[in-house]
Amino acid sequence: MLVVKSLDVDINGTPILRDIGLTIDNGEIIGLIGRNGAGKTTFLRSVMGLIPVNAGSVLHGRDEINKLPGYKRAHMGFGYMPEDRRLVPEMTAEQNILVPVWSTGIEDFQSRLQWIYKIIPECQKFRETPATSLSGGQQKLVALARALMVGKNLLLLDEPTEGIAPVLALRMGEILASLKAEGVSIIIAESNDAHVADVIDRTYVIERGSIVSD
Amino acid sequence: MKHNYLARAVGLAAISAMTLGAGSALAKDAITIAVPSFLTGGAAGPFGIPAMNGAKMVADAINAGKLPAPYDSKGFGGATATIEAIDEGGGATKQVAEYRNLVEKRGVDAVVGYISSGNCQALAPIAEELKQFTIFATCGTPRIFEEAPRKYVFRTMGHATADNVAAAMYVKEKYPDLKGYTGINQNYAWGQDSWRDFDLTLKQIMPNSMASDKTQFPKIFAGQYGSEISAMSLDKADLIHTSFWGGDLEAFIFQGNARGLFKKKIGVFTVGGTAAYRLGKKLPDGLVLGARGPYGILVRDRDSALNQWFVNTYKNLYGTYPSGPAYQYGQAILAAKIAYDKAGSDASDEALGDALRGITFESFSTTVEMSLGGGHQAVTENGYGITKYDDENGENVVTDVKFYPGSCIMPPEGVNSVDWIKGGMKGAKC
Amino acid sequence: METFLTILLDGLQFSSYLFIVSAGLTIIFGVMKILNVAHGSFYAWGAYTAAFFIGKFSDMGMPDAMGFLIIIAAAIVVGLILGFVIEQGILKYMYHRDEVLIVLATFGLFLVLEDIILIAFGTDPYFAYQPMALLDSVELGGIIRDVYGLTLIAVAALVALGCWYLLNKTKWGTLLKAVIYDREMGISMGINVPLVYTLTFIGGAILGGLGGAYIAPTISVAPGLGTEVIVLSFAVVVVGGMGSIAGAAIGSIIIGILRALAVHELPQVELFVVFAVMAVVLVFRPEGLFAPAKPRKI
Amino acid sequence: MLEDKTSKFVLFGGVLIILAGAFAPNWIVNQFMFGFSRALAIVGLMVLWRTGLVSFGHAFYFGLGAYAVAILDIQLGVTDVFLRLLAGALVAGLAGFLLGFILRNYRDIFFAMLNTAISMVLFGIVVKTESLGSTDGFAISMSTIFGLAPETKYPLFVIITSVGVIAALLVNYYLKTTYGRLTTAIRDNEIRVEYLGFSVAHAIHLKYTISTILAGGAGALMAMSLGQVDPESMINWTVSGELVFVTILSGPGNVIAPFIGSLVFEVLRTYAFELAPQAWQLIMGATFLTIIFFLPGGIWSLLEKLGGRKNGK
Repeated sequence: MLVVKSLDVDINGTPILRDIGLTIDNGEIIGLIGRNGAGKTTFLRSVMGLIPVNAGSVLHGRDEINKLPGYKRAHMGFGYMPEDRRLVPEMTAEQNILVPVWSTGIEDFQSRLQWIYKIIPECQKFRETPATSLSGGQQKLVALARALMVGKNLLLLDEPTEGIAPVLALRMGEILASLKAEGVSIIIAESNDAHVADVIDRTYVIERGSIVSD
Repeated sequence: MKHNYLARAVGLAAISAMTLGAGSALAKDAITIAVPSFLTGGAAGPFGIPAMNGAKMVADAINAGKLPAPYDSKGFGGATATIEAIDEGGGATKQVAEYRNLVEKRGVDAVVGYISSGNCQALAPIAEELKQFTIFATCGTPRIFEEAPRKYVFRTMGHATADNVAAAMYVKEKYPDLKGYTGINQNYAWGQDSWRDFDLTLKQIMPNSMASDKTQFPKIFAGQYGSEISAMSLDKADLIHTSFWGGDLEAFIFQGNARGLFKKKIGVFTVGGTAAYRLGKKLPDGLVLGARGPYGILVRDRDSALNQWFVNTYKNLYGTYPSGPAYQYGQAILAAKIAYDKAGSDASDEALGDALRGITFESFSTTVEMSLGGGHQAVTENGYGITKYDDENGENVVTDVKFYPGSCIMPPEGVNSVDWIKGGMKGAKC
Repeated sequence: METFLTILLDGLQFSSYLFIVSAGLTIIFGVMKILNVAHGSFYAWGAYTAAFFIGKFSDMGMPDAMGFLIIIAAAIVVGLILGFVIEQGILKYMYHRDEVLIVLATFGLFLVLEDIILIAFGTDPYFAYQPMALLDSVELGGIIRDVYGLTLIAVAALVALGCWYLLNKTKWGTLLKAVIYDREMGISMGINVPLVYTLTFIGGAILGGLGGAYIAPTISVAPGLGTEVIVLSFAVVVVGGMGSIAGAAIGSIIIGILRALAVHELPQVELFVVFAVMAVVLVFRPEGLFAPAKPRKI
Repeated sequence: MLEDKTSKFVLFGGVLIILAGAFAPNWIVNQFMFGFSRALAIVGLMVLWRTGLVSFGHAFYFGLGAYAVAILDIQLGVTDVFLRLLAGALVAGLAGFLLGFILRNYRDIFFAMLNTAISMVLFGIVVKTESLGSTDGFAISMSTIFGLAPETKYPLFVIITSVGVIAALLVNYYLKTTYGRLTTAIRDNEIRVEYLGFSVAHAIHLKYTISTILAGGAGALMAMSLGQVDPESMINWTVSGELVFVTILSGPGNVIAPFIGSLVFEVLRTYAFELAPQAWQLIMGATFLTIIFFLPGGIWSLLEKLGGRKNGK
């Protein structure tokens, strides 16, 4: 469903990604594994359309989406969860999850919300809690829920199990497994695939901005 | 019209550059006079533009030989003058840099103008350093010729002391029971000197009236005086002195008028003259109005040939009566003609200075005696009147006009203004 | 007591004027992270446009009450045109550049816009006293006040209320908050951020223009108007917290009242006080007195 | 410290300009004096800019330097050019060093704003204080050199140019030292710099102090070459804007750039003012925008392109 061909990305004149290629099929979960600074986040951001790319192409189905603005990719069903969560602090958990609903005009959002709450019941529990009062791990679950709300076609998850309590990391693994069961396509970027190894269909290893094995 | 004017200024600048490039013969048939005035900023409309209009009108008439006698000879010592308009805005330091360019790069023959006291004070030493014949037209701080003797710098009208001593005398005559007075003046040489002179004079001649301890000195070109008006409204003083001019003056009149300030207090406006023609009915009745000397509305009806020529030609050219700045700039250009006529169009800066130093000449509305500051500072009469809107003709007039001779309101030669007032104004001939 | 009331009213009146202008500045900063020096020009353009047309319509014999309509129309037209042209023509191409560099670009714009005013309107000051004359004056606390000046306080309150409603009670506000907090996440959540930017900039410009248009009847509208107001609004926005409407309100009130107090009691420090407060706040609470909440890091 | 191309070029250029100045008309000498005085401040701002810091308030130090000269002149009658320069640089440098303890903790827009606030405080004080000249400022008497009063401006021009040369050489040398090199590194990743065992705070503090000494010296020289100081043209925020303007115009590429940029600025302003007295700001603003858009490396990068070579970075 998504084909990335020889992607080059610079940030402030410094090359970050070089000649990256990657494919993901419908319902597939792939892992993008590499150390800090290898270029995982940059890759996810460029697929999401958050930074301009210098060369290469991103094909969604048969459509070249390389020049498509980021917000349109969200409308196409791409969901992005950044490593550092980035919940809007002055909103509750549920308000955060619902932001994409207002911007993309999802019609049956109630059923989608219930479906999300079914997979991540924790979010339902603290739906009225202000984002500022949630722990880091809880925020991560909410950020995942938010990405799920819009990410009907493809989820881009940046370090979903990184930096949270081990119990929650395990829990995150379970959630990803249940998403797999639902047939969602996911790219997971991780420096350590310990918690997610089971759900991953294929793995790409990224080093210094290039894919070294797949 | 102003755009035309700009285009013309640029055009003239180009022409003058060509004439300069062509090289000048010994007896010049063309000279360049730089005329700095406010072309931008709040002071441009009420002050800078009329001033420039006055200068241009008089210069054009001189070039064509159309001034009334005794000034009906053609040109400046026979030479045709090109007026180069210079913007006076941007602060004293910028003016200093610009002045150096005028003299050293553009090589102008004379500089005639300047409205702001701050600029004049900064430029006087520079003009001396560069040995450039310069006539200050309007600016008012007395310090210029009191701080140091000048050789190349002249001023063809009275200074702030004259304005404010005359104002105080007028106040004494009109309001002998005055209990207290306060002031709002801009926080630079002009405002500070004006207030100091007015305050010191009243202390001398009306010792029973009290100065307020909260006089206001807002920043020049501040534009909003809401809090200041409140503060003065609450003040016990029953008179407000101001030397505001230009856009600040008009803004203050509007804001004060809307808040009934001038119904409760007597307003003394030493530079109010420019507002009389511009504001029409919006100018409150009963203000004590000065024009920094015998200029503008105060002398409109004087029937000398020179004055009638000035008033009528100006009205025809620009559609309005000439205000103070127009007169003052015209007068300064006239002084330049007198100097050139006497010394010759190819005269050195020194010779031009010698020609102007200490002379007495008949100007458009008054007699000018270059008798102070070693013959560099003019002495003229100065007057005040009370504003009144004339419904019949739909314009402002001034009533109860009273003029004081120059020897009454300015210190004698060699005495510093402040010392003179503090010492009881000795030697004043009223 | 009389003095106290007067200072309070003077202060509030000045605060209101500051707030209307600063609200626009702070919204633009909050959403777009652009500290817009050209905001001073929006103010000046608003004032000029309003004054020009109030004068024109009055000469044509229209009723003076039209002035209020013209003020609003002037703000909207100025905001729409300048906001749109600048955002689409220049700023759009700068979003990926350094924050500080964008500030400098707006400084360049400021210089350009200042002189275009001069070319468009000439150097003569404009007067638009009609709306102020229409409303007459009242005596309050022993001194006469023009009612028009007092309505300024109401207008500021309306602007504050409007901003608060928009931000907290509408779907638009929710999206705006998301963008304010994090532009990238806004995009990832499907918000049309380029459109939000354009609209925000126009909205901010309208507020800047409204500040100028509304104050125009009380001043002589003359060149150089925007230079003073921009640093004052910087002070307001910094004191309250950059990007926060509530902050702009608090900042305006603090600075407005302090300044009025200074004018009444110690006129010499009137200018100094404003910037001293700004510096002190920056030193002790760089995020401003109304810093928005931050989520927990762990 | 003289082995690189830049140093040689600075020395050679300086000598050439001094020699040429003896034959140049006065107004050109003036342009060089104004340009080189300002350039000193720009060199300092360039050092900061390389670190990613832009101060929108260096008119504070520029003004301190200028007013130090004025106050010394009026209160004590000091006219010696070196004493005046020293006083300006020292007063500003001391203020910069002390304020540096606070400012070194600020970045980006906050750094710019705090500098603005500080400079506007001084502006507010000076404008409202009659003994400081309020809006008028002060005229400054002619500078003397070892007790001699020169007949022309040429000696002052020689001194200003020499000061410029010395400052350029010193800063060029500094930029090659370990701390001097910590510029782009700090801008890109402060934490990494700290890991390497350097104190970012110290590095920034030093750069800040250097920039304030230079700005103070620039203000002192400007005051002497103009013969006038006033708050509107020395301290107001628009002056800070102008300084940053010239910095961007010059480009961060080389210590020579500020000198070229300042001269270009001076000439541009003179002609803009002469040709369009009511639209000169428009010309300046448009130039500025053009530089930001199409020439992010400033005039220097243009020269590099034209010269087709990289001059020692």
